[in-house]
Amino acid sequence: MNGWTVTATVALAGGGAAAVWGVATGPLRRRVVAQNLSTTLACPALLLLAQGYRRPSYVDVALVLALLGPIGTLVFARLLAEDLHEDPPIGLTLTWVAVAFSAAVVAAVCAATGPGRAMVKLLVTGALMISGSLVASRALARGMPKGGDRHE
Amino acid sequence: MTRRTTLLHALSDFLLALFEVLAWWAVLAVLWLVLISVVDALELVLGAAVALVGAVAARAARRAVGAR
Amino acid sequence: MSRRVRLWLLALGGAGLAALLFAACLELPGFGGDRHPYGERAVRESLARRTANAVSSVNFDQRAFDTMGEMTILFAAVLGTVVLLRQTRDEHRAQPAPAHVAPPVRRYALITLPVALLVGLYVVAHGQLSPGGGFQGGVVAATALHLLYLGADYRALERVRPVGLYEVGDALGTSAYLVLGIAGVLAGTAFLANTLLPYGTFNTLSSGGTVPLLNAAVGMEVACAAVVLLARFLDQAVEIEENAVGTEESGE
Amino acid sequence: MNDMLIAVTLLLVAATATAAVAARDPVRQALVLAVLGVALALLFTVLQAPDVALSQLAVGSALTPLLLLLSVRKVRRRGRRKGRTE
Repeated sequence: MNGWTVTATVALAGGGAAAVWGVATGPLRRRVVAQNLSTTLACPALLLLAQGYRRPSYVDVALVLALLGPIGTLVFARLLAEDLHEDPPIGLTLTWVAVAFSAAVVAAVCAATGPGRAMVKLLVTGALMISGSLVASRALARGMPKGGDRHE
Repeated sequence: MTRRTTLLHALSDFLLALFEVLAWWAVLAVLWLVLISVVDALELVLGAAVALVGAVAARAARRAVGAR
Repeated sequence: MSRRVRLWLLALGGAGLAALLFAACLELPGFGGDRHPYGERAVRESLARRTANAVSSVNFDQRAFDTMGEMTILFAAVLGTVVLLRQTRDEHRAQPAPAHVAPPVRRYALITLPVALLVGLYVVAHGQLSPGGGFQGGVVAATALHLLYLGADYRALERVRPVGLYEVGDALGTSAYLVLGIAGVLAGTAFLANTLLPYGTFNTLSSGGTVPLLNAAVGMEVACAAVVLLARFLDQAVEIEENAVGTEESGE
Repeated sequence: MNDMLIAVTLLLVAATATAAVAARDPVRQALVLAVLGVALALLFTVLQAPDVALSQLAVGSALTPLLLLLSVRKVRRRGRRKGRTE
């Protein structure tokens, strides 16, 4: 019922639909990118919701997603490395768009929170999300050992 | 002479390890301070302990990856 | 019983269940209202015991017995997995070759591992204050360890993960929960009753009586259980191979 | 507006869950399940249940995909070995 939740609704309606479409259809290389995109988008949405509901403790949910979301993408990158080597992912532009959106949301929420430990927590969450998302897309693009766990 | 150098090596290794753990401990303790909402004595004690666990884990992980 | 009779029985039971559920739905409070008979009572009780997170108060105080059942289910499931996925006589272990992960990914894994571990333990410790608790934090902490497999290889993970110790931790966490419950009986009240400790100051770490201790027990149990579970799956997927047909000892 | 937010997240969950049921290949299903976990976490947060959202995130984002993909790898490796010996 305020600007924060309205922004979250719009972002989830647009980005969420794109992520679901991307992950449910098409070749594997697009699906993994869409999976990474979904977490990169959900994290700022959760920060917006925490701010919109005025519940600072909801930031913990975004923090856990910022840590575990990229780990999930790394799982796919690691265990699907063989398939992804033959057919490396494309469409990483969308990931950059989501990262820019994350950065903008973190900046806006920080400005609304004001200086203090709460702001540093938001910045840490944002830094983890952005670096995690970029590293995960790097890992998808031939960043993992090709043979998987080949034996000696 | 050689014994002295090995002793020195052991000492420098120990100091490096101590430095690594202490650096991680400081970073993680600050992170704990950022995460919590109310600061009191119990929080500080628990934060220091948990940060130490994290620091030891960080060094163990780095060594496990480095030694091959 | 013939197939026909069985189908009729199933249809009858299904129709009865559907009718009961429908009748129950008619009596439910409206969607999204801020008044609920159970909610009001639960919140009143949790505030009386100075637990800021009412969900934790329900899970680890008012209905702590249910949580014991859930924890035991996880324990039994992991036990079953350990038995099912053990290395059998016609299988052998093959060491995987060292893997070469891109340097930024490896660096990210090494930096994120302690951070995720700290966040997991933070979530466990603050279950009585903010969203989270033993289960959530335990899973986060266990996942953090496996960054070593994702960012390097299985050998690196094996170096920092003595599975035996985690099995002991799993059992210790489960028994700690039971011991805390029995302590209530010995103190003269009831099993898992929250009367052992003072309730403390609202919204501080030491509030809520036994809730933080039960959270810690569950956190330990869940973290160790997840590590053991994943260890069995990783062993099977990465190391354990069947011996070639006809040879008892494969000499690879 | 809050109703709108609930409607959007509910639709996301419904669409992803349908896609997860429709996927035949376990690998692709694991990908859809990971997204379903995130969508469910959003729905729980919107319905003011952050504890459940945290549980869903903890289990659904990394642990479940890892278990699923490890099982797939084991099955594939066995298939490959069988193919070699025959």
